[in-house]
Amino acid sequence: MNVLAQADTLPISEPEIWWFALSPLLTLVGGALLLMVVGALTPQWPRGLYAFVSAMIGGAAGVLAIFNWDDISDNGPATLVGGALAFDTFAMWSTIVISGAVVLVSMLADEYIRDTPNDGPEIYALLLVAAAGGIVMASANDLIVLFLGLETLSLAFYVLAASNRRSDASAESGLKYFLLGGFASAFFLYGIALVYGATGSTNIGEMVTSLANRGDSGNDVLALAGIALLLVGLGFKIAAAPFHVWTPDVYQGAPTPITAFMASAGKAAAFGALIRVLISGLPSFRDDWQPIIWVLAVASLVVGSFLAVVQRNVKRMLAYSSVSHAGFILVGVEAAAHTAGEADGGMGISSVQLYLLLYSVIVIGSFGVVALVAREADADLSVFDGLAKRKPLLAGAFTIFLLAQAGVPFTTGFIAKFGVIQAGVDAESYGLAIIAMVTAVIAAFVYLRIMVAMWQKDVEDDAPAITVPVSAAIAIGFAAVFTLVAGLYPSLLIDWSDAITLVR
Amino acid sequence: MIAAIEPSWYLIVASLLFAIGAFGLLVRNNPLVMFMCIELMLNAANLTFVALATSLGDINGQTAVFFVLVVAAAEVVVGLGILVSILRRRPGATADDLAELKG
Amino acid sequence: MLAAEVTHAGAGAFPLLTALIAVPMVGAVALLFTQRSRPEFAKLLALMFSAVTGAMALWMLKEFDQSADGFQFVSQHTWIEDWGIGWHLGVDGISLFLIVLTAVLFPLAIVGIDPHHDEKPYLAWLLMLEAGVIGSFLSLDLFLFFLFFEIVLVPMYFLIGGWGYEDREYAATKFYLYTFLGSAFMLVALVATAMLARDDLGYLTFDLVDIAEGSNFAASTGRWLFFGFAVAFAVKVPIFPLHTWLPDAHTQAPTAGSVVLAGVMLKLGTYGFLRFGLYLFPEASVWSRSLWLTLAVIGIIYGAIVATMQKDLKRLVAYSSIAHLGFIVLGTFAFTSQAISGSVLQMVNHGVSTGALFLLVGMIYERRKTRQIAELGGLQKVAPIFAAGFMVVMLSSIGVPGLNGFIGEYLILIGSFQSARWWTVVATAGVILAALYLLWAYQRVFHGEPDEDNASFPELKMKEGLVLLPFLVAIVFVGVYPQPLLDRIEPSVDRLVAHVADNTDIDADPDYTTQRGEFEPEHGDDGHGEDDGHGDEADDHEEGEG
Amino acid sequence: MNTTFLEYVVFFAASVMMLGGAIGVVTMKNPVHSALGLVLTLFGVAVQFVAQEAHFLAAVQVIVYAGAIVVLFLFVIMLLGVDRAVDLSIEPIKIQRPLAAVMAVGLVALITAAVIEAGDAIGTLNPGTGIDTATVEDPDSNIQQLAQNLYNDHVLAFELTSVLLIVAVVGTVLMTRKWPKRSADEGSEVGA
Amino acid sequence: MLELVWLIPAFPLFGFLTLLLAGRKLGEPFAGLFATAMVGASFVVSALIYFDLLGMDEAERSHTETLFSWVPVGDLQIDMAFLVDPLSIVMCLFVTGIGALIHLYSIGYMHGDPKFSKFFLYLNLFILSMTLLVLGSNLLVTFLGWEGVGTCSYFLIAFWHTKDANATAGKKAFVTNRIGDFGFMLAMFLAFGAVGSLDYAVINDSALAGTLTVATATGIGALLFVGAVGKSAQLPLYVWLPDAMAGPTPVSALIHAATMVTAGVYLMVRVNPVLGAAADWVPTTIAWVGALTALFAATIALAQNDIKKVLAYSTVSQLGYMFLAVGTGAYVAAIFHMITHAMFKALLFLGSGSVIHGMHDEQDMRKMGKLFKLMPITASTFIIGWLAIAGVPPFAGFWSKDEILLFAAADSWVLYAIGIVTAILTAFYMTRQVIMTFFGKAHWHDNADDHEAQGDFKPHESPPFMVLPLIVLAGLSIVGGLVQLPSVGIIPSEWQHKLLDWLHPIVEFGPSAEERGIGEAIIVGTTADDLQIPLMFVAIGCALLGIVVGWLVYQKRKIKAFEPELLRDGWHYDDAISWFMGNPGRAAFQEIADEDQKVIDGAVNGVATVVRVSAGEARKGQTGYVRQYAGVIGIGVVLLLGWFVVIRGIL
Repeated sequence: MNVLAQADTLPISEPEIWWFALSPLLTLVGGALLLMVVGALTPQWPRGLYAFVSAMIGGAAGVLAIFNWDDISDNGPATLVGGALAFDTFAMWSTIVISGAVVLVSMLADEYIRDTPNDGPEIYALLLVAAAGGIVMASANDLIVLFLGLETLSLAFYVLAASNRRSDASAESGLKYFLLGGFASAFFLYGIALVYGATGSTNIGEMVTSLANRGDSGNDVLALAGIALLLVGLGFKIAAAPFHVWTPDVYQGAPTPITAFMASAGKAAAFGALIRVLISGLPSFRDDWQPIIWVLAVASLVVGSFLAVVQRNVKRMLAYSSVSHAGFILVGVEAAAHTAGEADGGMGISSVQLYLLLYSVIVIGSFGVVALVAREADADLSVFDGLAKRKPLLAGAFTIFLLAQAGVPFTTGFIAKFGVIQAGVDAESYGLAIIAMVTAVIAAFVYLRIMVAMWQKDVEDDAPAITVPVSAAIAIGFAAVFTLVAGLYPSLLIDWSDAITLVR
Repeated sequence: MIAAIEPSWYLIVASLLFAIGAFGLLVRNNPLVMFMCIELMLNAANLTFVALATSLGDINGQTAVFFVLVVAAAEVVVGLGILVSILRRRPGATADDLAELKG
Repeated sequence: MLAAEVTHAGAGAFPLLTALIAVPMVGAVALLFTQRSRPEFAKLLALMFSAVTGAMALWMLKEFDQSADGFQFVSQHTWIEDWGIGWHLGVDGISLFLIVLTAVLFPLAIVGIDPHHDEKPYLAWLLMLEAGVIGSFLSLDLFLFFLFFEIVLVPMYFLIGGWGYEDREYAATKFYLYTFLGSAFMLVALVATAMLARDDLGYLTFDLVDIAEGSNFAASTGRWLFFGFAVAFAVKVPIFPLHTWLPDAHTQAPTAGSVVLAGVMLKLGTYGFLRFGLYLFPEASVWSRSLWLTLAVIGIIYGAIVATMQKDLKRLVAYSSIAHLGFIVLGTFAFTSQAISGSVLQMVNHGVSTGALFLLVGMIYERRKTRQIAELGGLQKVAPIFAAGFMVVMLSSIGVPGLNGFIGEYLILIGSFQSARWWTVVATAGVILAALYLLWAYQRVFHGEPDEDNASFPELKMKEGLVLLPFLVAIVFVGVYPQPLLDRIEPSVDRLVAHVADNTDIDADPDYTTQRGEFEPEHGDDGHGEDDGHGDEADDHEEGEG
Repeated sequence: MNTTFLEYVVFFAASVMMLGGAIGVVTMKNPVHSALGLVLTLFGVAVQFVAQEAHFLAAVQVIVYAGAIVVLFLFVIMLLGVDRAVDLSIEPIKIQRPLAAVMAVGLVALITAAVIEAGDAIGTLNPGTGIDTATVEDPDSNIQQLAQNLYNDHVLAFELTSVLLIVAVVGTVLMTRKWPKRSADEGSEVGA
Repeated sequence: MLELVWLIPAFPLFGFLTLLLAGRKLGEPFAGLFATAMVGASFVVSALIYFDLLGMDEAERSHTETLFSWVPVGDLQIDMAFLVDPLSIVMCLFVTGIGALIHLYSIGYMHGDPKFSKFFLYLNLFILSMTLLVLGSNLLVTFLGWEGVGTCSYFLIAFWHTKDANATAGKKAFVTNRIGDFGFMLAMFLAFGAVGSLDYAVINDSALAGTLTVATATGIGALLFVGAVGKSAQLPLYVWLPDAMAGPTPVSALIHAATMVTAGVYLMVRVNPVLGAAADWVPTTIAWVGALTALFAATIALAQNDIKKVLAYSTVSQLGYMFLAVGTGAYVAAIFHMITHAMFKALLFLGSGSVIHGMHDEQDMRKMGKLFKLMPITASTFIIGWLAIAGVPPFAGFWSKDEILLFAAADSWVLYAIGIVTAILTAFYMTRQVIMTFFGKAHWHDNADDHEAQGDFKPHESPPFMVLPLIVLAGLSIVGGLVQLPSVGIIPSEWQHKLLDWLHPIVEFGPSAEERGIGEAIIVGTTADDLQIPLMFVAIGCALLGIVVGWLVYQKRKIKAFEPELLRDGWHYDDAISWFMGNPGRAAFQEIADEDQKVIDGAVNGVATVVRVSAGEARKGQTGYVRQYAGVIGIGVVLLLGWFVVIRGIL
């Protein structure tokens, strides 16, 4: 970012900028620019180099985030750039998750994209920029900034979803995503406007202060209307029922590595934003929005798990299952709501972030396998028939991911679910916790179906050969190992996640 | 303040505009027109921002509108890009024609 | 008062319990690296690992201090500190024999049963299952228990689904989802238990002993929590009417699956009731006992009746399990030393005899490729030794004195009779039915003149006989001389009963030498002794008395 | 007062313009006409801005929206040749129109209800320091204030818009670049 | 010597194990001889212990030999312990004694059977169980034997299991016995709850001491009686015994006549103090059940044509007598009749077996006749048995039956009347049997074609292994009465009531017992006691009446035989039960099993179906039309706004 030009006549006092704190963001955006500019100026790079560079940039952002985390642990959280961004462990955690997703997805995307004329820097640049947008969402301390981050992420996603131009499904998913996303963004923006009117500011910190002093003001209704619309926009992004309708179509139609990115980084960013807005910004209205979170959670759990059951397409199954996972994460949000704005924040936020991290790895792994087995939108269940006989390791990895998604012990999926359930129970949301677990049982049927196909069906004779490129193998392998190892020994992650706080 | 018009009037008019936009998105089949409807909704939001900024006496609302304008521009560019790429392959396709993914 | 834990002298050096879980687990992993084309090597490897586990379990049995009532060989390490979760293992009289049974059953299943295809994954799943089951029995941490309790579903699912019979997919899925549904409630209850206990303890922990000894749940809270646990256990047991997964799973499972399922996995439910139901929620257990007793008794009668009409031999045995486990539940909720000791013993007995029954049914299937009773007949004539083996196992299952099944059943009934009289009366009637369905099945399968298909039924082979032999020895030994088992079981059971009694108004040690039981004579001519009879029993089972 | 009356006139005129244009967007059979309806709305909004002394925004609204965005729309319409009139009397999805009506009416009713309920309280909580309006002495005051706000409090957002524009650029490049035809898999690959 | 009591069961156990491991190698006839030797050894041990006891004071004649602690849990301490006292040793004597004879007989009877050694395996196991039953010092050890004999009975009834009827009969016996066990088990539970122990000593002492409440004693007594009804084939559970004749004849003799079926009587006597302490209705019920069973079974026996079925019903009837005795407080008489009955009924069964053997497995008496000359020893001994059971003095049966009738008369003249009618019927049907088999007209050659040896078929006398036991048993049947001669003037007093004296104090008697209402009933001073000698002549008269009428009907054919179908079919009682079990019972079971699938499993699958169907419907909502998705979102918006604005804001 270049330093702003200053007109002599305008005494503009720019806010202090703490560059290192912004370094992950700058790395990602700068990396995107680098890819585009250098990519444009040089001839076609050697195979896989774009992906490699992209992964390195993502990794670098993650590492920088870890340094920042350390800094926050030592010196406490702060806000950045005039209160526009929060600089806290919550933001850094999201940054790490999203950056990690960039790394893994870049590795997955490599071979996938190499087969298309898109094998240039653009896709990776968009990935990186989307990641930056996601990080802004999760760190935003200002609703306008949040909106801009959301738009950055969304616009990149729209394009990425439609990026496979040989596929009608990809185009359709891109358009659907775009129209619905624009629709939802408009609601979100309108919500920001109304909340702005009611609180006099878009800055979360100022919102909290002004709301705390609001007294007996009639403005509340305006704020409530605004919250309703904010929830629509965020609900859309996190794919909570009934705002999930786009999810299955887009997840199915989008190129599979992109789907993986949406389901991981997209969700992490959206949930980050949701928590920022609700827990950080609107704790004084928690009695109003908490029931809605409850309803959204239940609706997502039920809709996601029920509809997943009747699918034939594996990508759609996973899409619906991601809806039900959103419901699960909302259980954690609901738990956090109970103590929103209080000194002891409870376990909700930590559990949500832990879930997002663990789920991201699982879902990237899952879609990574799908990407290798069924390259296009037509990932019918029958494509997976007998996978265990053809590619035992791949089938084994997929089984691990599916078991993890089902919440089987000794996988991270279980730790994640346990975390949110624990948070929910801690907040005495017993009903929600039970509903969540029961729907998890229904959802388990879906994963079992895929496993049955892989392990117990016979291979179709005319099944095309599956090749497993090295980078994808590394990504999937890492995800599988992580899923198992962190499932077995999660205490470090839990320890870290417990340190997650929101700047106040 | 000099404006005699109650801020709530603006807000109500804006909500009408917003609703018309939303209605249009639901009933129109042409993706371009649907797209325009989204612009209507964004404009409604803008009007709301400005009205509230005026009543608050706070410049931030106006700044927000500025950003929304940029967003709208970027969105249009991207959206039209997607549309073009689709409509080039399938000329005259309506939103309802793009319904292969379902269930 | 019970907090004291006994760490066995000399056992501190070697983490025996951890090894009991780790060895089969390592074996499962090791199997992954064997060659698919060398099944016999895989089998040898699996056998080795399971045999080592078995040997360690037997060594544990030998070293077990039978006079102590606390947990022994305790292994305790922090694991997930922030959530108060520890790697806490221990064994006491209640779990001891279940572990030994598990550790012995698996090598036998590995040696005795041939999966016919894909040996390597089959054996790996089996070993993983073993680790899971042993882990469940050893866990003294709620979280850890849940982990193992849940994880066993996975290998079992694959075993049924991969090596089962015609309807295996349906059965495996049903099994998985049904039991998973039960666990769903348990998970919530389990977390809530820890969370609510935190208020009493002052710190968050999932440690069973800490919570059980230190918490003091309000009655209504405890009941809800107990209910959550109970659902999971009730499905696992299974208690009527949550049983229908069992016949399907049993029928479709490969022989080893059925053996293990009946032998040890169902015990996870009844064991859970003892370890986590009664121990954690004595008040709620006592409060809800009428429900459990009633369901148990219904299960006994109902399972027997339905078993009688089964056409599929495996299904019949499966339904008989429902009846048998009804007895165990009955004993559990009788809260007397005899009944609970009987329940614990019966868990082992049922594992042995029903395990052996499934083994034998599996052998029949191997030979005849059918389980339909109608297609069998006259086997005793062509295979008398086989029939004799079946007969002994069957008699054990019926509960004929001198064999193991009787001892457990009898202890359960005699103990239950003292505190849950009328339920016990009905349950005792179930003993009649057990004879009916098993003998009828035996008659149809073994008696009569063999037809053409059955005339060539091969006699018991040497190898099969050797696999069957330990079962038969156990059946007779326990039937004739159960004392070594009871001596080890009883202190822990007494401790549990005392714990329940401390927290409720149940009398842990009723004095039987004075008059207490009233058998209501039809004449009603004798009313004396009415009052002192009630003091000994739970205050809330008047419905049974009146 | 005259001024006030004038404001009413302006308000209603602008509102009619705005809403009429919006209705035009929705009801016009030809997308070109819809685009023109959009222009009308945008101008209406711009007038409303002016009425609220947001002159700079009004100007930008006209330039960016009417000048750039609508032109882009029209350009695409022409480029793709989709400027055909469509029959709007047919609705293939039966429930759609009632649904849309319910939604629209609900939206308006609820937000209006909220606005009316809020009533005089609007703008009372945490009011700002005031908006400088263009005066004869200082015609740039609004612009200056805006700029100051933009480059001070919202500098990060401002920079983010640049990122947004990068996305737009890269995205458009990606979407509209010509792909070599591949005869083998040309055609539908959409799943059944 | 008393400490060696464990040898009594140990020998048959050893025999059992040996045969189990090496039975086939031993083969015929050594397996049989070995088994016989084992039982014989047991008999010898029993006899030695008997003499040992004989030499002791009455008070010392009780010894508990504990082998090991069997089921110890808390207050429940059950030892594997044997109680040596006059009652148990008497039981042992006749169980092992008669058992040994029947073993011997079986060597001949089972000649040529492919499962020869297995038969003896089961027999030894049976003897083991039976000795455990009688020697057990507590209810549970008895129960072990009780069930053991039941199981052996099952094995042996179904010994020739390839025939469906045999297998069914075996199963029927087992299951019916289990119904009785139900009572037995509950009685144990009740006893444990009441006295904290299952030892006979503790239970009986507590009954004697009066610490056992009437209610408890009533419960224990009544429930044990339920057990006894099952095992001893009384109404209403007798149905299994006639069917049990499907087993080899020695089995019928040993198990279903002499020993096992009398276990119920033994048990009742064993706990007689409890019966004494129980409410009055318990012994009364026992007496009535016994009397009615005696009469009922006798009527059925009138019309049976199967040689063994007659004896089977006769056994039921005689067991009824024993229960009549128990119910009227004549415990000693019950034991006395048990012993004599064991002798003559074993004799009769073995005799019938000999006939069947000689007739090449023909059991229908209508196809026999005039066998006396062909099978003289069998016939002679059978006739002795006949006279004994008919109640002709001085044969054993007369004395025991007479004593029972005396006590019945003392208790109730109605019971006595039933008893005496039964006595007439007994004499009648036994006469019928003897005549149809050994006298009258020979029918066996009419049906020669049915037999294996066609043409030259001729019934023949049995081999020595079979004949020898017949002779011994015949001798015993003659002199058996000596055990307990009545107090009638002409008999020397030191010969009187030997058994009564021997069984004291197991069966209490005397004034103090009378006062407490326990022990042997005291009939001194009753009308019946005064009429003892006349009653004796009445009994003799009745026996002769039955014999004479039988002779007239079947030998002389002066009177037309009266054998209605109703009696032949056993009053249709068995049929009714079978019909009930087979039709409505089975249908009900089937119904429940079907409901399990339909309702309970249906509910489970129904839930799955509901999920699938509802999801399938919901799936249709995901139409693929982007506008509709927007509509869904729009509705969501309105709902959310409604909540926030209306419900939370305005209201």
